[in-house]
Amino acid sequence: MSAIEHRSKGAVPLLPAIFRRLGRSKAGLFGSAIVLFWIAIAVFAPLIAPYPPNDLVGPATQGPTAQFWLGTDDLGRDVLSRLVCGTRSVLVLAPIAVLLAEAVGAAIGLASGYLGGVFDQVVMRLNDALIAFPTILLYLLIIAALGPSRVNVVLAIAAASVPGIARIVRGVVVGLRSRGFILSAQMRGERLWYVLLVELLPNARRPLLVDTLLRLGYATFSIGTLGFLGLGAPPPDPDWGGMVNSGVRWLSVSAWMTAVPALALASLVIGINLIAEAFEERAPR
Amino acid sequence: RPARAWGAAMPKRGGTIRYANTDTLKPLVDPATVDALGPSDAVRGCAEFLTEVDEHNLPHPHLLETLTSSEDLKTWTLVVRKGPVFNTPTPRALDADDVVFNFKRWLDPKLGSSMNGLLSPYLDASGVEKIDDHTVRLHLKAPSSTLAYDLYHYAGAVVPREFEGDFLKQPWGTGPFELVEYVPNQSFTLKARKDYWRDGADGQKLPYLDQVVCIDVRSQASAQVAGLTSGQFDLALGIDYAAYKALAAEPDLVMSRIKSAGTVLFRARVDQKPFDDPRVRLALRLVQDRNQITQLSLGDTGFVGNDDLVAPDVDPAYAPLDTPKRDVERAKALLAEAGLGQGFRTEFRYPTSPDFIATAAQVYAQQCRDIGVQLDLVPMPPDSYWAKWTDWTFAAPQWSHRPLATMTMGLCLRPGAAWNETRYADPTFESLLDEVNGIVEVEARRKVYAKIQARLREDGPFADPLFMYALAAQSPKVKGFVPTAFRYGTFSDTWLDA
Amino acid sequence: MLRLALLRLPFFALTIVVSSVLIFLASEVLPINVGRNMLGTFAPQAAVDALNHQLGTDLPMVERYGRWVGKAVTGDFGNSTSQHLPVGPLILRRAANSAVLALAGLVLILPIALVLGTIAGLTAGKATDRVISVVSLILTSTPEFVVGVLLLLVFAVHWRLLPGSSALIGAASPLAAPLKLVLPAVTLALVDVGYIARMMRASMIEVMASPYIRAARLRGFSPARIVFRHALRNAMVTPITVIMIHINWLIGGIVVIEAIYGYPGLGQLMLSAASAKDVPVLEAGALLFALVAAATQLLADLLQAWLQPRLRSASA
Amino acid sequence: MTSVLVDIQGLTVAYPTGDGLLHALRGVSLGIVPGEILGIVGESGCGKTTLAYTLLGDLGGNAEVAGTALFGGRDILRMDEAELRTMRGRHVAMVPQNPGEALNPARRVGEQLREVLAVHASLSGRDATARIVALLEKVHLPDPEGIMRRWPHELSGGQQQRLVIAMALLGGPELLVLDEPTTGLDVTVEAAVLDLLAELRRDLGVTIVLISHNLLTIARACDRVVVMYAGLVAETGPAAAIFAQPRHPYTRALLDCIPRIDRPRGAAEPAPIPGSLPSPFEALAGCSFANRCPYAMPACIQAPPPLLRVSDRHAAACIRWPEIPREPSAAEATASPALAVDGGEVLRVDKLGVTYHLRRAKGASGTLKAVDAVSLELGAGRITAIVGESGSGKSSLAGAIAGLRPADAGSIHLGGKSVPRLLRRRPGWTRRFLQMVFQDHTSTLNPELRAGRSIDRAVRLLDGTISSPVGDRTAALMRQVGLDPSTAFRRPAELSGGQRQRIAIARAFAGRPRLVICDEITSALDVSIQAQVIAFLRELQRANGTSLLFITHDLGVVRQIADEIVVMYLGTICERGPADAVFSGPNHPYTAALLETVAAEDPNAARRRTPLAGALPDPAERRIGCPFKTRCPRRLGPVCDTVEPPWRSAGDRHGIRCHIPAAELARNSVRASGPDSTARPDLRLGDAPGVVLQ
Ligand SMILES: Nc1ncnc2c1ncn2[C@@H]1O[C@H](COP(=O)(O)OP(=O)(O)OP(=O)(O)O)[C@@H](O)[C@H]1O
Ligand SMILES: Nc1ncnc2c1ncn2[C@@H]1O[C@H](COP(=O)(O)OP(=O)(O)OP(=O)(O)O)[C@@H](O)[C@H]1O
Ligand SMILES: [Mg+2]
Ligand SMILES: [Mg+2]
Ligand code: NI
Repeated sequence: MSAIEHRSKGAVPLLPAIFRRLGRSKAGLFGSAIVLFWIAIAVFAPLIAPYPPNDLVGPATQGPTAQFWLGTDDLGRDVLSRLVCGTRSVLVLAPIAVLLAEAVGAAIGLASGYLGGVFDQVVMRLNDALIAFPTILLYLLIIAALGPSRVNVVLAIAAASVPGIARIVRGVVVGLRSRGFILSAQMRGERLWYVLLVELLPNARRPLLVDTLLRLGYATFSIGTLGFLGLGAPPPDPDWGGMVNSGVRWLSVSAWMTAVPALALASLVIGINLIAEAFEERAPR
Repeated sequence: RPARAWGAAMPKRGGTIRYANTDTLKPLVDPATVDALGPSDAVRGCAEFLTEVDEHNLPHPHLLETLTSSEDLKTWTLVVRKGPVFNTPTPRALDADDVVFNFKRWLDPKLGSSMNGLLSPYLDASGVEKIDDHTVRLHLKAPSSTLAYDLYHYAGAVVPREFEGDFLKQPWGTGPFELVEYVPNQSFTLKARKDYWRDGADGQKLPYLDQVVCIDVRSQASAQVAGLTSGQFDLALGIDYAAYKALAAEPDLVMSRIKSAGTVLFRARVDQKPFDDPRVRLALRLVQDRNQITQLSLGDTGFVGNDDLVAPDVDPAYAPLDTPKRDVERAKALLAEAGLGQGFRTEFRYPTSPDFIATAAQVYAQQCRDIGVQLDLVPMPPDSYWAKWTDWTFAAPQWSHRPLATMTMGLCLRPGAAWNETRYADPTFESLLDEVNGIVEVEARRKVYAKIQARLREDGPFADPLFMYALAAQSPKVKGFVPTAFRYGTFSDTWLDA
Repeated sequence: MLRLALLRLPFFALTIVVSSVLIFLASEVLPINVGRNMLGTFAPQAAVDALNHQLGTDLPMVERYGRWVGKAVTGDFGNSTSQHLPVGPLILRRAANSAVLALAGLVLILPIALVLGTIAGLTAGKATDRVISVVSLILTSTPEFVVGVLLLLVFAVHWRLLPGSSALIGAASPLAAPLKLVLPAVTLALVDVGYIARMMRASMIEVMASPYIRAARLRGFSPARIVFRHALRNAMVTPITVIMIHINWLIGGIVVIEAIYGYPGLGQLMLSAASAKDVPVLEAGALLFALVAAATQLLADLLQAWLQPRLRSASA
Repeated sequence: MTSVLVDIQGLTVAYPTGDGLLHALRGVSLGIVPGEILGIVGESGCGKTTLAYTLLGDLGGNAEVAGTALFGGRDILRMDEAELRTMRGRHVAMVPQNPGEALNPARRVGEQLREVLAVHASLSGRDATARIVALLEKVHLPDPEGIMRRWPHELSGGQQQRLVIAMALLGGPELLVLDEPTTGLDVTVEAAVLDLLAELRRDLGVTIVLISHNLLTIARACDRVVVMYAGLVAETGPAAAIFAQPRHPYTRALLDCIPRIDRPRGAAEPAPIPGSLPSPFEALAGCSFANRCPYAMPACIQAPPPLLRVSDRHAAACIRWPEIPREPSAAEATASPALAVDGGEVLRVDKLGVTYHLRRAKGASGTLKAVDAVSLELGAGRITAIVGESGSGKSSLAGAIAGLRPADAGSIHLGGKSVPRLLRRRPGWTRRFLQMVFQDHTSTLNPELRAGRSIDRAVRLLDGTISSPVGDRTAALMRQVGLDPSTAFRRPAELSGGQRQRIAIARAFAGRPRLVICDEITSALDVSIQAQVIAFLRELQRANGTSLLFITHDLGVVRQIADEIVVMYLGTICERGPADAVFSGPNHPYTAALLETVAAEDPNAARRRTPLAGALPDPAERRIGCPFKTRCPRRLGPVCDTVEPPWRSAGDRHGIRCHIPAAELARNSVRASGPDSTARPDLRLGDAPGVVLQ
């Protein structure tokens, strides 16, 4: 194998690689632009929002006017303000849920893949059983059991993601556990935690990174869906999915209430998925 | 009663009416324990009531020939109509024994019928006496002026005495239809009976329709609208505000809007802190801007309520007291008196359907912030909410229309009543309620009403910000259907003008 | 193939057994007093106790599991606590509805997705591919409630071409009113087509870059022959197996679409069972999902083995 | 030059990459004469495959190509798609590097064969079958019709190779290009494939281009050789001439780093080539080999040397070609006799067994005795080589000794002390005592950690004598394996295979172990690098007085380094003894066959057919009698089938496990030498029941 091939396979440091990858792909750049736009909106939300998001400031269900750029909702709240302030919850909750899931899932996958045996069997069967359950239903069940709240939305999304992540990490670990460097670590008597966290975990970074991005998109999507089903963050605080939910029944009266948060949500998910796409892309042969 | 004449047109026979019910088709077990409009419609098609309340809120005897009371309203004589026939395997005529059987069932506390809540304040099972095959006498323990109304309560369908408790197995009654199928949360289908006792305008037996199909559309406003506009439904009962607004522009639909006593309560359990303190409850009433609540949640399909369950223009005995004004200062002062000067924070639960409750709750929560009370809104799927609806501390349940406010009061404000979700127990109020129940004459009743209303506005366990219009939309080809405040789907006299 | 199927059967059974235990344990964890749940808050304690006894909810756990499984095997999942109906037929009817919708969706999804994916994969990097890829990405990223609501607005409310409510009448099969399937199925397809197409594209690109395709080209075969005779079958492996595994989601995971159109599917049933804490329905539904998942997994394995003979002899 | 089939002139190929323009070929000119077997040889990355694909006109859309490549008068580089299609398969056919991957996994072999005929000869049905069967027979595939019904994965590597060759021949091409057709195959299979090529050329008159990085392979099979270096032709000439008298220093160096069994140990150690290939991203000013060349002079770096005519058909791109010596260069001077430390026994393994439990598709589950009651011992400071075909259980044995694979029978003693079979249970001192270097250079280092990290860890955990900081010891170790200490901060992906293996060796020696197991540590490396790695390994071994258990299938390497040799076959030891004794015989028939295969590869030896027919039997089958009975050319008869062969002594510490007496074996041995010596009774030869020490 030549040095060049090694280079193009590129196990170079992760962060610069990330930016290089993004920079090279138009899709990635565009996705980053969208996501950054929303992040900026979230950061400067209080400055941007013309009104307090929960205040009943105008007449109900109005289309855009000079006063209310994106119209008002059924309670006469400013849609723009709610949209802007709702950015925060999506942009905070989705990453928390995903990171939580990645942490737990990676831990389970590492242990189960490396230790093998009965433990692995049990964990994987449990995983299978959980994966058997449609994700959305799992969310719904968890939230129905715990009640709708931001924390529970995070918990539900995290819990439903854990099996998939565990499986990915386990796959990586199983592929690596008989590799020379792991055997070598065993032969020099490394502790379990060292092998798991230092030798194995970094090797799962790449699949985890792509998975995290995809999951981030899906989590954002799911938060919206849960909101739409009325199981998201409880009112009155703005929540995109919830805004769509309450807007749907006014659809034929004023489509703005629905269209604005729906498009916002879709654009954010598209942005995240474009970034994920950039990472999935194979380098052209 | 004879069938009504519907203008010049002669009713057409045949056809299936498909109507959308916005009230969940909950599981149906026993007509006497029905607790929702959806299943009650299925029962109502098959089984009938001793009385009937018309669209003007006036009661008439239905399965009864006559219903007469003694002067003191304590002895009532029910003459059972000859003619109605049960669709039991071997059809059988209705008689006094069936009526007695039904009264005994309703009054059996073990059954848990809401009829018990209505009747038991003035009637014990021992007071039901069969005089002859077609006469039953009721000996009340307290005078009652609401009996005729109470008998039209949706849990009061009359079943034959062979009935054993499962209506899906024994869908028996004297009604115009037979139950073909009942699929909870989905639909039910009724088909016309051949031997119904009433005759139509064409001289033949009612009903005109071959079939009735009811579809559960929950509160999916979009599905309601789309279903009606795309001609999937001929009729929708209890559509919500948004759908009404969307449909109002439809030239091809006949919309109706009937004032009802259907309402949403912001009610608190008086056995829980801090709501055990009447000053706190009053503060929570005073903080309401009831116009804003009504406007935003129901627009012109709602009208303002006065915290007393009595709907103006609906209950004939309504006492026109002044509508309470929003008074934030006084509310604050009351809270301070109650030791809650800093305000407080509490969960506020409500079912997510019908939609207007969520709106009302949010507006109310916004208003409450003015007195430092923070409501943590907990929207709940209706199934979850209603599974434990009497347990919640502070919540916003919907209450269906009943022609007389006192009926609702009897159900929800008497200690020990099955639906007393607030645990309210006030002797003053109770004696007033007993008193009014002994009065027939409207003006006399109004005087007591004034006291009751004042008492509830001062001490009651809830705020009652609004009443809703019963909304219906029907295709012009639906004839002979009169929407009522009850939102009942009764189709004995309905036909389709194809 | 048959041997492979037989070989997989123990795993299939094991998954089901483990799932049943898991489901049972999960339902144990829920703090639900079944009797109280059924009779309501105001029912006297004695009645609740009597009902619990009658239902056997006061027995020790292992015994209850035994009972449950014993009955479940005969198709008896008890009575729904919220619907007062036998769970078995209830679930089956809903599952059948869902299966019909899933099938209708698949009929739309498969050809479109596979064709688009193939085209995109073959023209990777070119304009056609760009367009297909971007559209697929947008479709997969757009939540189904957005798509559903939009379609509803356009086709049912605005143009009135299609029924806006897919609520079914009674126990009738959705096939009796095929028009009602159109909007939900199209929504489902729009949500899923992108996903499958993207997968097909990736798979196609991978296969086209594989040594045996290059070898075929070096044998002087025409591009058409290479695509149809050599690449397609191999490229279909991943998407098809994914779709198989995906069937689970198609049947139970389209709660949102069901909610929008009022379609009485399994998802809705599970959702309302969950909010009503209707344990027997939840248990039976979960078991059904486990069964479907295991069965589709098995099917996917077999299909994969059929498409990829190499896998037939691979050990389990 | 009327009769050239292919005429390539000034061919340059460059690929635009993220790192710049990559020069794969830098101006190659060569002709291919009809009917010859042309060998193309060179280190990895020097452009062999690129050249092969040029011949088929398939360089990928992004390649920048210049020059001409005439095939039958037409320029391949300028053909359009349709022309290319007719040319491919019908005139030029290719057998790509990995034959298994060149077959569509989803279609039956027969179908794929038929397809070629349908496309190129419009032949189908019975005629096609007849033609295919004939060809399959030609490539020595047994039961052609049965094979046609199989799926590609149901064929062994050797069978796949033959099948793809047959498929390439179906279109009746004039030119057959084979890219590394034998890499990854066992020596025995390789020999068979090469024989086949010669046969095909003879019978079908097809012209063959054979690409390999193995000089011995090329030497054995080809008429003419092209040696490539850095995208250029370094030397070209008749095979015999090139090997007998190389005229380019690179060819010379390549020849020098091949371990040869015909040179006794100590006489010549392989001499690694210093330095490395020039970067393919840079333009070359002078001779591409100048930076590694001992003969380089200023003129070399000023202008690239042209191909200079040496003799009629021999040319070399070196201005000093007349000065290149015929004999191996002086590297052997550094060789010193093996250091035999008499520190007693380091490792003793008794009746060790490794069993795998298989879940097989073909029916009920079975067990596979990968290692079956193997006993051996290893003295301090000595190097024992374990050789055997792929699948003979070498790795399993090594893994079991290291404690990485669960042995299910037998005992292991390290330094005289019994240790548990499982690594986890072994006491801490064993980690310092025993270390291992692994086969695959791509996986021996954690791709996500810096290269020096694992040495650091090993030093920290294992090197008891911490007087200096960890970094110093790591640096010292790196220098010992010829690496700059700064290499420690690079990532494994930035290192070459040889560098990585050297780091792995340094890591293994960090704790100054008494015993190091090396499992095929060089088999994935180019010859030149292989020589380097082994050189450093020996250096460390000598410096530390460490014992080595060296596993390899390359007998040449064994010859260079082993003190003792253990030959394994199907999980058992069939012969063992001092290296010299084993190489001089008498030998077990299996060993004899192995030695012969290698001898046959010797460019200077006569070409002989491999005596070892057939493939390794299914190791999972139950065995009775001699494990080698199915392939043994000297099978005695039923006794071999039923009776387990006894150990026979063939000299000082030299044992053979065979029914044939050692003296008899010696008589027929190819390289019979030395009288059948008297056995020393203290010899430990493993103690299968019925040990016969004569
Ligand atoms: N399609 C391509 N794009 C970019 N670089 C390529 C491509 N194909 C080959 N290369 C590079 O061109 C150079 C020559 O490669 P080639 O495969 O011809 O070498 P080789 O002698 O066959 O090596 P090996 O022995 O490793 O097979 C290498 O550096 C390789 O990385
Ligand atoms: N983990 C395993 N499970 C089942 N069988 C195995 C396993 N590892 C090795 N084998 C089998 O055991 C036998 C011996 O394998 P081993 O790897 O020890 O041979 P080897 O001599 O090292 O071969 P190679 O030269 O190919 O590395 C082979 O038939 C192999 O297929
Ligand atoms: Mg190559
Ligand atoms: Mg090995
Ligand atoms: Ni390499």
